[in-house]
Amino acid sequence: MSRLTHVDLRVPFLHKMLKNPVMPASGCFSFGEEMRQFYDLNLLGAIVVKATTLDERQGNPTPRIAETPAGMLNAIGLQNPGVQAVLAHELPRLKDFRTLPVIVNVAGTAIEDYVEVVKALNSSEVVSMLELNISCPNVKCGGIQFGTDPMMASEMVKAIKAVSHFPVIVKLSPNVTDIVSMALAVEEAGADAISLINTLIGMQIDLEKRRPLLANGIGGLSGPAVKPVAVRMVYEVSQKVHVPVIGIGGIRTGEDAIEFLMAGASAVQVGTANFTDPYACPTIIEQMEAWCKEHGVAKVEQLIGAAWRK
Amino acid sequence: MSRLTHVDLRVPFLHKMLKNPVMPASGCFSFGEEMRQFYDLNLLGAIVVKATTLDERQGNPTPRIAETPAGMLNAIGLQNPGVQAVLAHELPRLKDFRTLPVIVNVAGTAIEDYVEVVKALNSSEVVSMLELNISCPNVKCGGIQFGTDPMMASEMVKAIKAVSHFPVIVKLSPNVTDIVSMALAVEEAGADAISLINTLIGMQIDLEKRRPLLANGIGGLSGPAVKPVAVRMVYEVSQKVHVPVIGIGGIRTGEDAIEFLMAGASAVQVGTANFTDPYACPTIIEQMEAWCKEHGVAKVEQLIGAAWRK
Amino acid sequence: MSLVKVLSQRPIADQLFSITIESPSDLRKGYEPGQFLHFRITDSFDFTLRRPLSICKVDLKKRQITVVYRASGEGTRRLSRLLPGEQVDVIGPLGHGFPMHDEDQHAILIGGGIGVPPMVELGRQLRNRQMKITSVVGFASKRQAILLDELAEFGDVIVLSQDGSIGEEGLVTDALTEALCADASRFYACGPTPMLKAVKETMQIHNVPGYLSLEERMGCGIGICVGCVHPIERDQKVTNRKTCKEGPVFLAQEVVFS
Amino acid sequence: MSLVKVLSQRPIADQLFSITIESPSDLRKGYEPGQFLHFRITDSFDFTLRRPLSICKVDLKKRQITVVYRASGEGTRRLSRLLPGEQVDVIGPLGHGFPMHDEDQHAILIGGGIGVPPMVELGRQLRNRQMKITSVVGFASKRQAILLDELAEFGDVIVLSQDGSIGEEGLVTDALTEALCADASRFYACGPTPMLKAVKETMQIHNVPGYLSLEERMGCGIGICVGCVHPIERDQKVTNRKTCKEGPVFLAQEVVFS
Ligand SMILES: Cc1cc2nc3c(=O)[nH]c(=O)nc-3n(C[C@H](O)[C@H](O)[C@H](O)COP(=O)(O)OP(=O)(O)OC[C@H]3O[C@@H](n4cnc5c(N)ncnc54)[C@H](O)[C@@H]3O)c2cc1C
Ligand SMILES: Cc1cc2nc3c(=O)[nH]c(=O)nc-3n(C[C@H](O)[C@H](O)[C@H](O)COP(=O)(O)OP(=O)(O)OC[C@H]3O[C@@H](n4cnc5c(N)ncnc54)[C@H](O)[C@@H]3O)c2cc1C
Ligand SMILES: Cc1cc2nc3c(=O)[nH]c(=O)nc-3n(C[C@H](O)[C@H](O)[C@H](O)COP(=O)(O)O)c2cc1C
Ligand SMILES: Cc1cc2nc3c(=O)[nH]c(=O)nc-3n(C[C@H](O)[C@H](O)[C@H](O)COP(=O)(O)O)c2cc1C
Ligand code: FES
Ligand code: FES
Repeated sequence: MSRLTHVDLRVPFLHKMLKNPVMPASGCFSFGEEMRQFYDLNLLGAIVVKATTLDERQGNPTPRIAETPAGMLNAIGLQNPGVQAVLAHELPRLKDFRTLPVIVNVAGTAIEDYVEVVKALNSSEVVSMLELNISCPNVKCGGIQFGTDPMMASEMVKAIKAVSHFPVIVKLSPNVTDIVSMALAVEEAGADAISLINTLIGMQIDLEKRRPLLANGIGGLSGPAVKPVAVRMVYEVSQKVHVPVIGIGGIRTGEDAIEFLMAGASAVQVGTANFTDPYACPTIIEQMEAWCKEHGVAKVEQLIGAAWRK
Repeated sequence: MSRLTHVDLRVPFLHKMLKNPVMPASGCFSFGEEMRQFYDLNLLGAIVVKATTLDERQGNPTPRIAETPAGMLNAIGLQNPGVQAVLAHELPRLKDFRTLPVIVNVAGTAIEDYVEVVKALNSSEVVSMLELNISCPNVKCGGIQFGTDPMMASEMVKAIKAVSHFPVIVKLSPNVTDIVSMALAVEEAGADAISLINTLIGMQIDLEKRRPLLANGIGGLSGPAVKPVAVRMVYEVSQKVHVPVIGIGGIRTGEDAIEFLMAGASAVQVGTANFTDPYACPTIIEQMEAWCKEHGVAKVEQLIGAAWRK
Repeated sequence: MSLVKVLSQRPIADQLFSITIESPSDLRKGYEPGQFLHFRITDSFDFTLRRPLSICKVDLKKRQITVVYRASGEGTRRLSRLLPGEQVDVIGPLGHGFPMHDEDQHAILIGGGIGVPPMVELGRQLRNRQMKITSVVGFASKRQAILLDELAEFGDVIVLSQDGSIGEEGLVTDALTEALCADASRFYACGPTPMLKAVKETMQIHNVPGYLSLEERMGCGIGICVGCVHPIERDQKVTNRKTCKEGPVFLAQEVVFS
Repeated sequence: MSLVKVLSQRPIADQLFSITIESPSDLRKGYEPGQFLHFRITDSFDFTLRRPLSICKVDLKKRQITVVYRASGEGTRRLSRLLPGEQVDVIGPLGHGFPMHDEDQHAILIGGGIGVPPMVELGRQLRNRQMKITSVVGFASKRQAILLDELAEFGDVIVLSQDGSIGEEGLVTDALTEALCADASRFYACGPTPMLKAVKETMQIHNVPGYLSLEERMGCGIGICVGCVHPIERDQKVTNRKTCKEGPVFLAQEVVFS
């Protein structure tokens, strides 16, 4: 194969053309302010901000973080300043990045909360898509329920689609028996895209204290450890639904990102790797480009679903 | 805390006293013949042999094995010589290990297969317990179904309990929305113990070939990567059921084993670590003993459930 | 990636190491004592998270930073095997360090165990401001005692140990007497959480204002994960604030302990 | 754990390394050319599985084994950074190697790429049995050519390369001519699966019996995981047999290719 000198990294996604398929995962980028010190955010394919709820939340007690083999656990518990503060203080700062879609991750406890958040966001000129977080394992009541029951997920998505001015991406939980049913349910309910996976539910015990290390007990497992589970789910779901799928879970290198594209993802999100290395996203983009050059792939879009069983 | 000079590693398990809580996990020890070259099997708490089906099975095509971050994928597909060959050739060789409970892992496709295998094993003088594998992700029809539906699991367990001369341990799949419901269902159906977890379903893509690396497509994820998921499930299940729980998933050191005991496991199984190091089981036993000495734990049994929320 | 070179590394006490590296950023743009560096241990899957370690000494001219740490777990043990000439991925200095007040006359530096290192750079900067400095440092035992000579350059050093093997037997709070505090205009403390809580209470009684450097488990270290928060009270409202970005140093009176 | 010392390691061609280690077991109890060692790369979580590498040379007196390998992926690349004096966890020799037949007159050793190394120890042992030896070895290009001098000690060496940069341009099967085979009583082959398949077919035509050393991904390497199987036909029945324990060497006529 001849080495290429130029690679087209663009991918179409919900009527937009993304510069490249790489975006940060929600909760691993805050609202972008801190990352600006490390690189030009215009390098990204899109921006995805932290879960936003109706009211301010203080989250869980600490410790909230633990390291695990090839991964980590977190139990942040959706700490965020609430949608009004996000609209007033956080989103306006992203105006400089006009060329990038800004995706707001929406969370809550009951359907009504979610609906209120979406209504509030409708007024924003910065937002271009929503990502519905029905899969956060770290809030006790509600939240995860929607993510594990196809009927409830469907109800939620319908309610949001009825009010949202923006396309709605639904982020699914991997902690289910049948991920394809969940995906089909939310697609049927009107989801414009599906992102998966959120974290697996895990726990670590502090041997000295003889109790769970995280104050919250359980937490969400992320990082390279979960990549095989995520790739499998993307592979299965992307062949069954007609909407685009965003692949998430353990991406740390350009090759990891390409693995997700081949599995059927139209774009990818990078979470935990931002903690390991704040330069993770731009590095992954460079590595994808290098891989494509070496392998004679002129357009990265050609790789989407390349590994599907035909 | 004073350093102890002697630690009692014994744990009671289904009317037996195990020398220590460490046994190999099914499929990661074959029938014991190979491991005898590495250490004296009498060091173990119990022996657990490979999944045995009614008829001989050739399993899946290769590649069957892939390495993942802190883990591995396998898609063996239950290759085994069938129960008659196991009775005739494999089990008799374990007669030398009279002091150890020998646990046979039973697998199949339909309930009738399982029942036939159990009836055949009833005649064995070597076997002392059965482990019902209703959770293998690598056989296409049946198998996994029983492991993900509480009603079917219950039906299966009842059918086996009706014929088995041995206590029945039921091994659960982690690929479910609600592990506690599964556990309660099999306990209610008569399971004498519960072991968890079997492998998570995962996939790896071969970037050069642009298709799933394993010939079978999907495979079972095991190794340290899955430990947080396993610990969480053991912690949740052991507090809800009244039967003992065997903890499995990513155990590589004595501290890992102790983590599972604290989470509520009465014993542990070691799988993938046997591949990383054939001496894994005896090393883990030594490390557990050393840890107990250092921490003033006179009886390892005292650690079971130490991390439960009281 | 931001790789810098390891210049030297040596053990200085039981399981305690001092490592000097090229500074990962231009220190002339400013840095504060109490800020920390965030070390990526290796690029192996073994270490998903970086390890935060406080600045202990800075050599502005040579653009070198020294960090002193205890090899307690897997990450720091691995770090202690780095050799001079090897490269290590470090970001920082990060966070907000100890504010210094030119009007102060006498500052008490309080360090417990691996909370002692940041006191060295702080002491040096306060000394440059002609302040009187008393250091009160506590260790588990003599074998863990570190940086005493360095602190002695700035003023009196009161040493305590839990087993009495060095200095007085006791905790740092035992040395925070009314006599000592009567003369003090500010305190700075870094150490384990129970120590910080006790110090805060003691100094409240003696009516000395000061700062605590908090230790929370960190995800990112740069303010994006919201993992490292501590409850902080401002204007009668308690909010969970990021210790990596708004801290690790906070006004003692603002820090809420449970 | 079974740790042995690395005695030497050096690059011998593009991305190809030769490493000599203390033998992990007493070789005087017997070993066979074609057996392999199973290397644990490091105790990091990065490497759950060991890496199988064939015995290339044995020094019985010094109890040393040399292995020649290509640093192709993460594991072998990491292995190539081991320095003399460091320790490495190795088990083996494992599996069944190449059976030797005293009645043979002339053996053809066929190696492709990293299938060449086991031919060296095999050649040495066959030469000790006074056999005539012809080696036929193929490489992608000259930069990957290895062990030619070693093989030349045992007899003629026919070299091929895919790009013609060394020896003849072509594949090993191009050199397995009727003329060569007419004189041969046995062949031994190791290399990538497509090569083995082609060799089997060619030698069947020329009616020379022989052995193939198979390469499958391994879990345990010791016969417990059933990960490494290959379909083998015996008594008209095809069964998946463990290449790590019953192989990696099988009678060519028994090996089923899809
Ligand atoms: C702002 C700040 C400054 C620090 N400065 C120093 C210093 O100058 N010298 C020094 O010796 N130590 C310092 N520490 C503590 C140091 O970060 C931990 O000892 C270290 O992270 C432990 O890593 P490990 O790999 O050895 O332990 P492991 O137990 O393997 O670590 C597992 C995880 O827990 C975290 N963790 C474990 N213990 C602590 C702890 N005490 N505090 C925070 N996170 C922890 C680790 O960072 C890692 O994410 C500081 C901590 C903070 C928050
Ligand atoms: C019996 C036997 C003997 C061998 N002898 C030699 C030898 O003498 N010299 C030599 O250079 N190579 C030899 N190989 C191939 C060698 O084992 C692989 O190149 C090596 O395992 C690749 O590891 P990696 O970490 O570099 O690659 P990675 O791609 O990182 O490995 C990932 C996983 O795939 C497995 N894997 C990848 N490629 C292969 C392969 N070609 N064969 C088997 N498993 C593979 C690895 O073992 C590991 O489990 C032999 C293989 C077998 C089965
Ligand atoms: C610290 C942390 C916070 C997270 N917060 C959110 C969140 O607010 N909303 C959300 O949908 N997902 C959240 N996630 C999940 C990630 O977006 C992502 O789905 C998951 O971590 C898997 O990807 P990774 O392995 O690349 O981290 C969070 C993950 C981490 C580690
Ligand atoms: C190669 C391989 C084969 C396995 N075969 C079986 C099996 O036959 N029956 C079974 O119940 N579990 C089987 N398992 C699952 C293990 O017993 C264990 O539940 C799982 O691997 C998690 O433990 P670990 O992380 O310690 O490996 C197998 C696992 C592996 C890796
Ligand atoms: S460590 Fe991530 S916000 Fe502080
Ligand atoms: S590699 Fe495990 S049986 Fe061969």
